[in-house]
This record gives sequence, C-alpha cells and structure tokens, in this order.
Amino acid sequence: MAFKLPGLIGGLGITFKTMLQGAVTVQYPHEKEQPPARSRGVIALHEDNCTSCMLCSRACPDWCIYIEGHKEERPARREGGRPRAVNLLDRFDIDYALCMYCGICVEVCPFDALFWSPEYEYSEPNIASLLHNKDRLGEWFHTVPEVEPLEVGAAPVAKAKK
Amino acid sequence: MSDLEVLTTRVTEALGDAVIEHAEACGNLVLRVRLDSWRSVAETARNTLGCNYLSFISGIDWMPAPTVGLIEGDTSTPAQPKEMTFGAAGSAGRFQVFAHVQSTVQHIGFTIKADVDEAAPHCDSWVSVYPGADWHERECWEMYGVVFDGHPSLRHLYLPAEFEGHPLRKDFPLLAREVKPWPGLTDVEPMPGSESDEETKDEAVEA
Amino acid sequence: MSSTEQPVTPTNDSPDFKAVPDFEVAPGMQRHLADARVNVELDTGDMIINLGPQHPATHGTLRLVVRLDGERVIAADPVIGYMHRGYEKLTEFRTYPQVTTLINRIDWLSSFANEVPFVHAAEQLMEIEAPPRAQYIRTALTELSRIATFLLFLGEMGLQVGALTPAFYGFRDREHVLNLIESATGGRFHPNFNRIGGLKDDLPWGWIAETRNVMKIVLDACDVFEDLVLGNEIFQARTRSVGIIPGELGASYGVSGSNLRASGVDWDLRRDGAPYLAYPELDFEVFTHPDGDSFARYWVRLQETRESARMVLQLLDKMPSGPIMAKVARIIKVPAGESWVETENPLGQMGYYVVSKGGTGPFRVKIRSASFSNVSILPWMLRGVYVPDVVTILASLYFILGDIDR
Amino acid sequence: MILNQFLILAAVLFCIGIYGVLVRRNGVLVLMSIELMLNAVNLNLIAFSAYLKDTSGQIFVLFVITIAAAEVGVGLAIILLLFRNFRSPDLDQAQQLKG
Amino acid sequence: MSVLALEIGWGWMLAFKALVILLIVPLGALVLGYTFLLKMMSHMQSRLGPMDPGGFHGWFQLVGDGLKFLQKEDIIPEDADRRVFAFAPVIVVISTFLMFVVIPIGPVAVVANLDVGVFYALAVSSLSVIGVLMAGWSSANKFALMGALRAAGQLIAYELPLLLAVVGVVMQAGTMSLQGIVSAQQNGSIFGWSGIGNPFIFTQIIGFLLFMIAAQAELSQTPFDMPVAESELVAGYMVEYSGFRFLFFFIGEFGTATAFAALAATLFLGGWSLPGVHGLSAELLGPLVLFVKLMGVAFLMFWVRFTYPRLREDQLQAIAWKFLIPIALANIIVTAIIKVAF
Amino acid sequence: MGLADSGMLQKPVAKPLTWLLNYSRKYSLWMFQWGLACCAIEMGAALASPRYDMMRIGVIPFPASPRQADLIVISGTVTDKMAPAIRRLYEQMPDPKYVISMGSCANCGGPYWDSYSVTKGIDQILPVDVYVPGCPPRPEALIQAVVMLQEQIQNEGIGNDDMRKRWNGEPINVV
Amino acid sequence: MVAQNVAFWIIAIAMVLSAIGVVRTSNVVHAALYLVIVLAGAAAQYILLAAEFVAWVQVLIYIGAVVILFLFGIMLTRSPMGDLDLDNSQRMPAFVASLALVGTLTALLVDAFGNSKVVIDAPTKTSVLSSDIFRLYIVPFEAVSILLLAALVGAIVLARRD
Amino acid sequence: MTQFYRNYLAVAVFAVAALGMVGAMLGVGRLVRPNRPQPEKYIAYEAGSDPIRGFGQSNVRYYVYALLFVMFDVEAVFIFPWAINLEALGVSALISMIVFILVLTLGLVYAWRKGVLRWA
Ligand code: SF4
Ligand code: SF4
Ligand code: SF4
Repeated sequence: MAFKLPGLIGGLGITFKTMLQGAVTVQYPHEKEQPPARSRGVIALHEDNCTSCMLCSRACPDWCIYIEGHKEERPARREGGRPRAVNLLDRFDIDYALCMYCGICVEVCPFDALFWSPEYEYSEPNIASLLHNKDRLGEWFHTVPEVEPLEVGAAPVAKAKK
Repeated sequence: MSDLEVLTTRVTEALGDAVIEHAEACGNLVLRVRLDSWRSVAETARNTLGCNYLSFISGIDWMPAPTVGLIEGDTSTPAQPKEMTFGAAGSAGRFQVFAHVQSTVQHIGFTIKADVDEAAPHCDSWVSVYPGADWHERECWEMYGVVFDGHPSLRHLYLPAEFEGHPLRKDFPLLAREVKPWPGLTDVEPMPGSESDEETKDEAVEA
Repeated sequence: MSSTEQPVTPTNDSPDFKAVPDFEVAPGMQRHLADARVNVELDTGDMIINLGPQHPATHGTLRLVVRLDGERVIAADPVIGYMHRGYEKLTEFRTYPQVTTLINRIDWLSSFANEVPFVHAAEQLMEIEAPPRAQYIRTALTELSRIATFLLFLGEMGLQVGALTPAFYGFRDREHVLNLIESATGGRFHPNFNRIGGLKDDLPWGWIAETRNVMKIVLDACDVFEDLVLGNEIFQARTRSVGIIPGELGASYGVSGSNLRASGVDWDLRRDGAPYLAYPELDFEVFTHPDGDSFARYWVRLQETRESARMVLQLLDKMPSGPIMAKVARIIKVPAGESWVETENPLGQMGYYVVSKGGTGPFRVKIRSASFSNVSILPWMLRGVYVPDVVTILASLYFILGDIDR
Repeated sequence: MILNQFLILAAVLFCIGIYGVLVRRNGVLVLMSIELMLNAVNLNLIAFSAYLKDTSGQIFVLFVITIAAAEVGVGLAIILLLFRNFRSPDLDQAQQLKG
Repeated sequence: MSVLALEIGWGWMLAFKALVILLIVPLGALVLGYTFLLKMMSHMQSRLGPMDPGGFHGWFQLVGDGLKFLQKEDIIPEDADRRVFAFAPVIVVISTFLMFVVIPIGPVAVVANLDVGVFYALAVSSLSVIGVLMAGWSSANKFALMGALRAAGQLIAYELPLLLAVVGVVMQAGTMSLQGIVSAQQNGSIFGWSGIGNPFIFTQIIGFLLFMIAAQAELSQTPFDMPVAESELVAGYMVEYSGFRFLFFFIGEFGTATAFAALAATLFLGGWSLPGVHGLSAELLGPLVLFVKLMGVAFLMFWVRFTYPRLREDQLQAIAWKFLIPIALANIIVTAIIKVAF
Repeated sequence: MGLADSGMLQKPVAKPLTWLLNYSRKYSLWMFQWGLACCAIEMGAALASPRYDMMRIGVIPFPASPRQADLIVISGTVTDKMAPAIRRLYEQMPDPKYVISMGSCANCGGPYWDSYSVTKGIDQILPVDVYVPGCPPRPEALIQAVVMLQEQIQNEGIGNDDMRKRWNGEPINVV
Repeated sequence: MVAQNVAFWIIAIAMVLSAIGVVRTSNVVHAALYLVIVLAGAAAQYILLAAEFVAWVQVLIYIGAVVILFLFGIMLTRSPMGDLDLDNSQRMPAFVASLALVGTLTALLVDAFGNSKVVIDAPTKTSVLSSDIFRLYIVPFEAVSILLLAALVGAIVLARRD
Repeated sequence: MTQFYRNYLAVAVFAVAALGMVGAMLGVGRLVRPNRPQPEKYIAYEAGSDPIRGFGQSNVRYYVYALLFVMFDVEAVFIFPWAINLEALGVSALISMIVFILVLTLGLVYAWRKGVLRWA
C-alpha cells in the first residue's frame, strides 16, 4: 500500500479546476437548445401530399400507422382532362406510444407527405393521447426544419426532400 | 491457392472422415460433420487446429415457418419459400446445430454444422472442450430444445422457468402478430394507372 | 461451523483451480433458480444474496446469485434474461430494412456499430459493395460510437469504485460525440443510418470541422481520466490484480474485444479479421496489456479511446467524395445463401450469421454478441473474490445487458 | 443522596447478574450477566470513592473496566471456539458433549 | 455569561442556549449540506446542482427534502424487529446532538463547558455505532446487515486514530476542555511570536491530518464509504428505512459531519477565536469565525469526497491499523518527549 | 388516517400548508436508481450529464433502495421475467409514489411489440403518471415529463379523495 | 439535592428494569441492547457521584467497545433469535437464591451505613486522577498493559481458525 | 447546584430535546403522511428478487478487529489523563507511558505478524 501522492493530489487539482471553470448546463425548461435538423423527434404529416397509399403503414415495423381513406372524384386539373379520382384521408394516426422512431415510413413515402421534426415535448399523462391524429400530425408540420446543405464531397442528391 | 482453400484442406485433413460435406459461404468455410463426432471435432479444432476461441454455438430450424404470411397481403412479414430447403453444406433434416470457432493467433475460423434428430434432438456437449459453451448450449436448448448430453446444468437461460415451448423453432407462433390486425390492409382501391397502384401491385406480388 | 473449517475455496491462481467451472456448488442455487420462492435451507454458515435484478452494480438488469462466506464470494451464478427480447425470432419476422433498424438496439450504446456487420452480411450475400465514401462515413461513425461507449465506461468505472465525479465527466464529454452522431444520422442512440448498399444520407454541412473539434475534446478527456482515475492510487489499489482473466481461458470462454486484449491476446478484428469498412486503409495501433486484471481493462480502453479519436481524424483527412449508395433495388431481396460477418465492436466481437432463402427478410439470423460471452466467464472470475471486487469486476468487464440477452 | 441508594442499587444489579449467570445457557448471555455484576461492583466503588472523598475508588474502576474488556474479549473468543466445535453457543450442551 | 446573563438565571440561560443550538444545528447542517454538498459538488462536476426549488439557486432543496420525508409513509418490514428498527435512527440522532453540547462558539457561549470536553465528544460520537448495528441487524435484510457490520468495523477502526490524534492537542493544551483548548491556542505563541496565537494545526499538523482522515472515515465519506457503498450494498444499513426514519440517519450524517468539522476547527484552527479580538466582540464574532473555519474544514472533506474512489474494506482496515495508528502513537510519543524535554 | 384524511386540510386556512407540502414533494423527487435498457442511458444522461443535470429541478437520483424513493422511471424494455421484480420494487416504495414510463418499450412494448418475452406496456402492472414518447426520448423530453409531473403534484389536493386516488397505488390489472 | 435524587431514582429504575431485561429476554440482541441501557445508566450514576471521567470512560469502553464486541460475538455465533429456550432448568432455584441474596445484602447495608450521606462539593478533576494513577498505581498500570497484551494474544489465538 | 451539575443538566436537556424533536417530527409526520398497508410493501428488499431468508454469518475478521479496538481503546483511556498532566507528571510517567504504549504495540505487531490484519 505504497501511497505516493501525485495521483491523489492531481485528482484534487482536476476537480478544483473544473469547479472554477463553471458549469456547462443548459437549463432546459428555461432555456432550450435546438436539436440538430435531422433529429428524429416527431413525424409530421403534410396532409395535402398524402394519397393514402398505405406504403408507410405497410413498411412500418411496429404496425403503428393507422390509415383509413376513401376515394373521391375531383374535377380534372387541366381543361378537358379526365376527372381525377383521389384518395382522401379519413384517418391518419400514428401511435407514438409504439413507434420506434426508425424513420422507415418517412423514407418510403413516395409523395413527400411525411417529415421528421425535431420536436420532442409531447409527453402525456394519458397513453391514449400519444396516438396523434392527422390534425395533430399536421400541426407538427410547422416545426419541420429546412433541409441542411450537405458536407463537401457529397454527391449531388437526385431527389431532394424538404 | 487462396487462403480459404488452404484452410479448407487443412481442416478437412485434420478432421478426416468426420466431415460429411464442406462448402464455402461468402468467404467462410462451412463444414457439416457427423453428429457422433461432434465433440471430437471440437477437440481437434481446439487442440490440432489451434482454434482456441469459441464464437458461438447455436441451432437452426430449416422448416419453413407455418405462421409467416398468415395475413393476406401482409408485406410487413417477409415472404419465405414454403418448401424446406437447406443452406450451405446441406442438412439431413429439420434441425441442425452449428458453431463457429476461431483462432486468436492464426486469425482463422470456420463454421461447423451437425444434423440432429428431429423427434428427439440430442447432441454432445462441448463444455469440457470450451468452457464458454455452457451458456451457448443452454441457450440452444432453450430456443430449439436440443439436449446437450454431458452438459452440467441445462436450465433456462433467458426465459422464466415456467416458460413453455422453444421460441426459435419455426412453429412457435408470435401471438401478438396474430392477434393484432395488420394496419396495412386497406379498403382504398388503387386508382388505375397511378403510381401508387403499381407499387401496391408490386408489393402484392412479392408477398 | 462448516464453511470456516473447510479449506478456502480455490482462488483463480491456486493450483487446484479448474478451467471448467465445477458445478458442485450450484445445486443449492439451482433449486433457488428453479423456484425463486423456495427458501433455500442454509445448512452452512454461508449467506446467499441476490445482487439484482435491480442493483446499482449490475448496470440494470443482470442478476447475480452470490453465495458468500463473510465477505468472500464462494460461488456466483449470473442470471440473465431479464432483458431478453427475442431478437433472433423477431428478425425472422421482419424485412431487411426493418431488421436493420431493430438490431441497433442490441448493444444500445454503440448502436451504429451493431448495424454494420448485419448490413455487411446482407451486402455480401447480394454481392454489392457500398461506395468508398459510405465506407468511410460508416467507419467514422463506428469509431464515434466506440468513443461514446468508452467515454461512458471510463466514467462509469470510476463511479463503480466509488468516485462520483468521473461519471459526470464521462457523460459530459460523451454528449459532444452524441451530438455529432445525431446531427449526421438523426438519432442520438439509434441511428438507423445504414442501408444495404450504403447510407441513408450524406453528412450535413460543417460536420467534419465540428468532428475535428470534438476529437480534441475527446483527447483532452482521455487525459483527464488518466489523471483522475487511472493515476489515482486508490483506484489502482482497487483494480490491480482484481479479476484476472488468463488470456487462453478467456478465449475459450469467447471473451473478446478489449477484455481479451487486456489479457495480452493481440487480436483485433479491425486489423486481423476479414477486411471490412475502411480499416485496411487506416493506420492504427492495437493495444494489449499483459496483466488481464481490471486495471488492464481500464487502461486498454483508455488507450483505445485515444486511438479511435486519432482514427476518426485520419478518416476525416482521407474522406473521399462521391456517392453514398450503391445501386440497389427499392425492395430489397437477398439471394439465398449464408454469410458470417464479424466485426470488432466496442464491447468485443459481434457477429451475424445470416441465412437467407431469397425472401425479403432473413430466414435465420444468429446474433453473436460480445457481452454474452464476456459475461459467461463471470462464475469463474467471481469465485473467491470479495464483495467489493465483484463490483469492480462487473464494471471493468463492461457489458451491456441488451448485448447479453438480445 | 444517601450512600445506601447506590449500594442497594448495586446489590440488586449484582443479584440480577447472579441470576443470569445461573440461569442462562447461552455463553454470550452469561458473559453479559457477568458484566452486570462487574458494573454493580463498579458502582459500589464509585459510591465509596465519593463518600470517602478518595480517588482510589475511581482508579480501581478504571482498572476494573479495563479488565472487564479483556475478560469479554477472551470470553467471547472462547465462546467462538465452543461454537466452532459444537456449532452452538450453548454452554450446557458443550458440557454434555465434553462428557 | 458576564455580559448578558447578569440577571438572567442560569436555567433561562440554559434554555436560551438550547434553543439557539437547536436552531443552529439544523440550520448549520442545512447550510453545510446545501452550500457544500450540492453546489460545490455540482460545480466540481461542471454542472449547476439544484436551481429550481425555491427559485434562487435551489435553496429550498433541503427544506423540501425534509418536508417531503415528513409526508412519506413509514414502512417497517414484516421481518424486522420493530422496536429496535424504530429506535435505531433515534440513537444516531441523539449521538449527533450530544456532540454539539461541548463545542464552544464564543468565550462563554457554550452549552456545557465540560472538564472532559474532547473526551466526551468522542465518547458520545462512538454511540452511533450501536445505532448503526441496531439498524442493520433489525432490518432483517442482508444488505443492511453487511452494511452495518462494515460500518461498525470501520467506525471502531477509525475511532482510535481519532482519539489518538486528539491526544497531541490535549497534551499541548494541558486540558481536555474545549474552551481551554481554544484559549490555549488563542493565548499561545509560535516561537515567542503571538500574533496569531498558536493554532495547533502548525505544531500538530500530523495530528490534524490523522484527525481529518479518521473523521472522513467516521463519517463514511469517500474514500471510506464502504458501508454505504451504493454500488454494492445499495444503501448499506439504511436499505430498509423509509420516510422520516431515513431522514434521521440523514440528519445524523450531516449533523455529525458538522460536528466533526466544528471539532476539527476548534481543536486545530483555534475555534471561535480570531487573533486580536477579545471580549464582547469575540462573543459576537465567535460563531461566525467558527462557522467560517468549519466551512473550510468541510470544504476539504467534501472536496476529497467527490474526487476519490473508495477503498476496499480490507484496505480500509489496513490503513487504520498499519498506517494511522502507528503514526498516531509515534506522534504522541514524540510530542510528549518534546513537551517534557523543553 | 391522519390530518390528510380528516378533511382539515381542505379548509381555506390550510391552503398555504397544502401548497407548501405539495411544493416540497414536487421539488424533492428522489428517483430510484435503476435503468432497464437503452432508455436508461438517456435517463442517465438526463441525470448525470452536466448538460442536462436533472438535479436542477429537484430530482435526486440518490436512493438505490426503493424505500427512499418517490419516483420510479421505467426506462426501457420490460420483459416478462422482469415484470414481477418491477412490481415488487414498486410495491416496496412508500407512498406517495410516482411512476414515469419512459420510451416506447415501457409505454407499449415498442419495437418488441410482437416479441414472446416482452411485456407490452408497463401500465399493465403499475399505475403510470406520465408517458414519455420516444425511442429513446431525448433527455430533455424526460425532463419535460418530470416538469409535467411536478405540475400535477403541485395541483394535487391532499384531502381525502384526491389523496386516496393518488396514493392508492392499486395496480391496474389488465389481463 | 432533590434534583439529583429524582435523577437517581429514574435512572435506577431504568437500570433495574433493563437488567432484568438482560437476564429475561429471549432475544440475544435485545439482551445486548438492554445491557446498553444498564451501562449508560451506570455512567449517569457515576456523573451523579461526580466521577466525570470515569463516566465517559464507561461510555467509551463499555458502550462503544464492549457492547460492539458482544454484538459481533452474537452475530458470529448466530445465536438463536427466536423464542428459543435460552435458559436452563434452574430458573426457580436461581430466582430464589438471588432474591435471598438481595434481601441479605440490603439488610446488611442498611445496618452498616444507615443514612450516611454522600456529599459532593466538587467533581473529581481528571488531573487528580492522573497524578494518582501515575504516582501511586504505576505498577498496576503497567500490569494492565501486560494483561491487555496477554488477553489480545490469547483471544487471537482462540479466535483464529488456524 | 454546582456548575458541574448544571453542565450535565444541559447535556440531559439536550438528549431530551433531541428525543423530543424526533418525537415531534414523527408526530407531525403521522398527521400528513399516508398509510396504505399492502402486504407486499413489507417484504424485505433484496434487489427486486424474492428474499432468501436465512441469517447471515459475519466474518471472524470483524471480531478480531473489534478485539484490537477494545484493547487500544483502553490504552487511549489511560493516555488521556496522562496527556493533560504531562508536565506535572514528568519523565518517570513519560517512560512508563512509553513502555505501556510499546507493550500494546507489541500486541498490534503480533496481530500483524499473525496475519490477522490481512484479509483472507
Ligand atoms: S404518408 Fe406517404 S406513404 Fe403514407 S399513405 Fe400517405 S402518401 Fe402513402
Ligand atoms: S418511425 Fe418507424 S415505427 Fe414509427 S411510424 Fe414510422 S415506420 Fe413506424
Ligand atoms: S423505447 Fe427504444 S430506446 Fe427505449 S428501451 Fe425501448 S428500444 Fe430502447
């Protein structure tokens, strides 16, 4: 049990120095840090883009997207065109109590209707409220950040998402 | 001669007639050995070939899962062929045990498989060769029901003692998947000619 | 008074130690395990204690059933499975992209590193290869997750031997690394950034510069840990010659990674295994320590953290430009075949044995996780040590419950 | 305060101690009873020391306490030894076993 | 008592003193716990520590904890020995309280200026071992039992260095009365220079270090916190205690920490005395001076506490028996020889 | 029993007292030191990472024994093998006690919703006060949940009915 | 002197009851704890008799050390904790004998000392004690050290298993 | 009543005050705390498992330490009166004390050599 001092004293020095350096704390409820733009906080739905094609719901590993829709006839976009049949969403729910935040749904959506938003403040005292319906999901859409530019050396992207 | 071929020759020579078949799978040597020489193979691997490191022991059930694809059009559950086929180096029946051993010095390694009986799966234990085999064999017993003769205490490893069944057997159902309705089922009919139509069709074909 | 009269239980270094654990001591415990409610009738003066499933020393949910004589452990039986989630079964019910996103929860500290071997195995079966830039980014992220994992260890180990402060430093400095991972992948923990054939996305603008800064912080942090923990005499007194794993025995138990290197086995899959990622193009050192005790494990991990930071810097310098995805069909089907890929993960050797029958999902995935084997040596290691050393040994082995139980 | 207060208290304690020594089978308890008796003696000594205004009594008590400590140390060691041999701290049993 | 208590009878004086001390003990513990434990520790770990409770830098934390524990259910496990279980924390608290009795905070401001002051304080502090053993044994819990045995083993092992470290001071002061020790330091001189009196920390530096190490161990603080080692024994002998009874242990712990800090300040740093301050101003400044010194000592204790890992039980005992006690004995002999020779 | 049930605290006079009692409970949430899975590391980060430092808001991660805890955060996957232990530990906590379910696993089973060994939601065995979504939730999300819980505590009546409701601690038995 | 008398009687009663507890309780640990009360009571009596130093020695050694030794001894021998019969069959005769002894002693004492008073004018100064020890009782003092050494060695020999 | 008794009355008052405080706190606590007896609540804590009953045996080592402690405690008791009176007692007392200390240190050395101070 040969105690030579340097290790013990040096340790004291480190803690003392840290004490004088001040804290690095971000006082969360009072001040907030913005998470990185890519952060997967919550999924936002841009309802106009969704065709209720069900791809996201099918690809979801957790089976936590519930979609119901119906078809409706719409007048043609261009003059003289055929009348279009569109799928309208009746229900688009994501169960955040079950979602594993994998992003598969966002990726598979061919119509750019789903986006990641970095928001995270939606804890609930009631588990049923974690099932966000399409209005709630639509609200998240306002929080979706702009796409960041890519690092040098990246190949140009063919299909830019929002 | 590539490294793999050298290794293959070395290993097959050392193991002699214990080897039934050998194959190469993505750069990895796979051997199928006779069940009764399962233990002596381990001894040879460790003592002669210098494979001092046990990577894992596990089992495999080649039966196609009867439960997969239960729901019509469920693309969330991957499709699998319906007839029984076997992987590298083949198999005689439904169950196989397989293990991977390695050498930390020569940096070689290979996979050993052995067929076990389907009705009463039995196999020799490797605990006396690789002490680390203890837990792996318990796991394999728990998951597949393969009994390792000579294992000191085959008891549940992961699951509570009252758990019944062998979860990794293909016929062990995942109840939650059967109980919960798949949300991917839809009554929205695809519109002719639209992009989504083709995709859904694609999916349907795959399923 | 039985136990006190019996000869002292052989310790690890005593001549009558057997490499194979003898199971004579176990029956009492087995009975207990079979039915937890049975009161084990104590016929000796020993005391049986449950450490866990809730116990601060067991990192969550490991349970150790320990038989004690005074303060000395006569026998210990780890009970695992409290975190068993049935991964190998679940993978059979998921498509390849779904499996990729699931498996990063095996070893949750270094999730990114978990994805790599699986994606690699699938790529091997499909006979495609990710473009070089993707390989470099993968390597960088793997090393970052290694750094994050080890920083946690470096602090946590201090905590387990009683020093509160290092844990805070570990968390503090790890936070920077997590920020990097998050800004690149979108997830602090579970990136799900690997795709079969490449990566989901390229790096965001400014990431490389930021990473260089963070690596400086990491290197400084290593110095702090060296002074505060490693150099502390009390820490040394607590860890030296505690929990020795002889290299050969460790290998036969399947102990891998830093734990094995700390026992003097010079084996690192990044250098010695089948080449993967950008490692063959990197210049790095593999550290070994001859002692094999807890101190050696701490030392090795400290050095490896440093080395990883240097590797990341190298990768940033060499980062090629170009695409990040190979050409892959939108719906991934993997041709029938078998593939075994092992990688050097922070906790040790992680391997996936993927059997495909040509569907959209794997037919069988055998997950060889490092901690499972690392922990399986515990019954041997814990025999004859003191209770306080149990904590040190558990901490220095550094396992993640998810990686044990899967 | 009357001297006899203390003396009688000491006497009572002493006799309780004697009862304990006679009745108890457990070695540790017997030792405790002995401590009771010693304490009674000490109380006597102090009372007399105060009565006679002589410090010798107190010094004696110091020595007695010392000796009591030593006695308990050795006594318990003997009981431990008994326990190790007969797996019980029971004095009677030990006696029987000894034959 | 010369100034204030001319007319007031001693009984009132006593009641007054008791009241003051009764307020000071929790208050002192509060300030110590708050200022040093939380803030200092937090900043050493480069964070802030409590901020929200009470609004301003979390001053409410300790009060809140206290009131919270008041509202917690009081659980006595079914296998526990109810009476012993219930009474164990009380013993610890009483032992803590009694230590404060002899600590002087001014020339006359002391509750009981006992002739055997130091000896009394140390004897009383040793009572808590019983409380600890009672708690551990009665909980019918293995962690508690092991924790209690460790705690007791440790407390008794470090009781000795503590006692022996004080002997040097007693020798120099020639009295065991704390008031006497303070005045010996105040009126002493260092090689004839009496500017700052003679705080015994200079002549008894070894004694001071021994005392601090031993006190650290008596308080079960890192590096000697084996008995309550969270990562092994969960919470040691306190495992089964809930609600207010647990708070008693807590109070005991911090109270004892304060008491030992005060004792160290009194024995080695001159207590309430400030060079050049006498009479009434000393009476008024005394508590403050003592408090500042006490905080200095406590800072040292907590600084070490939050920097070092803990020792193993055997190493801990070895340090006490093979290291501290021989040194303490040598210190005594050397001091005695010097004192007798010169 | 006691004052709380006697109805005395419901009188307006007792308002400040109720407030004080609630306030102290709110800022003295001793949190049980226990993590389950990945989420536990984020919980650890919320507590021990100086960047988040949950101790600021009165969450003290001190007790390792349930006897001294007020709050248990179920942070991660709960397996069927683990569930009885969790239940046991919860039972061993003295009232009043609070539960936060952190992460998808604890909420609903999360990624392992179809596994044979995972309990699908901790609310089958414990009454949960706040559910935190995420996999894993960011440390900030956990802090937000704690703040939410603290608001609940501040508004808790400590009169008969509220108390009984809150402190009942009866399990919600979902078969 | 009234206060002292009141104190005496309170303490005396507590002592006697606890002493009875020591010899009657069926739980060994309880016996040790009762013993603590008796010892503390004795210390209090010493203080009443102005033997300050001895009183605190009693606390330090008896309560702080000897009882701890007892408790360790109890825990080591795992003495029965329940209502096991800790007594032998001689309860009745022992009871009678000790009662008789108390009676005799009381009678003797009353006879011998009658109403002689203890008058305390000043507490015993520790310095006086020390001069007496080191002047008059130096030989017993040295003998004590030898005794302690012998006890220590003996106990170690006995307690060690080898 | 002399100063001596007053001092000790103060000590007694303190002890009683501490007791009173404890009692008061428990009493107040009783008023505001809930009481919900559930049988499971009273099961001993053993890290979440069902407790294995059975009383543990402590280690003989502790006993030997306690023994050493008692011996040295006694020594300290004799050192204190000597220490306050050092000068008056003079050289002869110093020598006898040194002898006393040395004799006891012999015990420590014996224990040390016997390996009592070493664990295992
Ligand atoms: S969100 Fe996208 S993928 Fe999902 S239904 Fe709408 S369009 Fe289809
Ligand atoms: S993120 Fe993943 S789990 Fe969540 S809804 Fe989308 S696909 Fe499902
Ligand atoms: S919710 Fe997600 S992060 Fe949390 S434990 Fe479950 S898998 Fe891990």
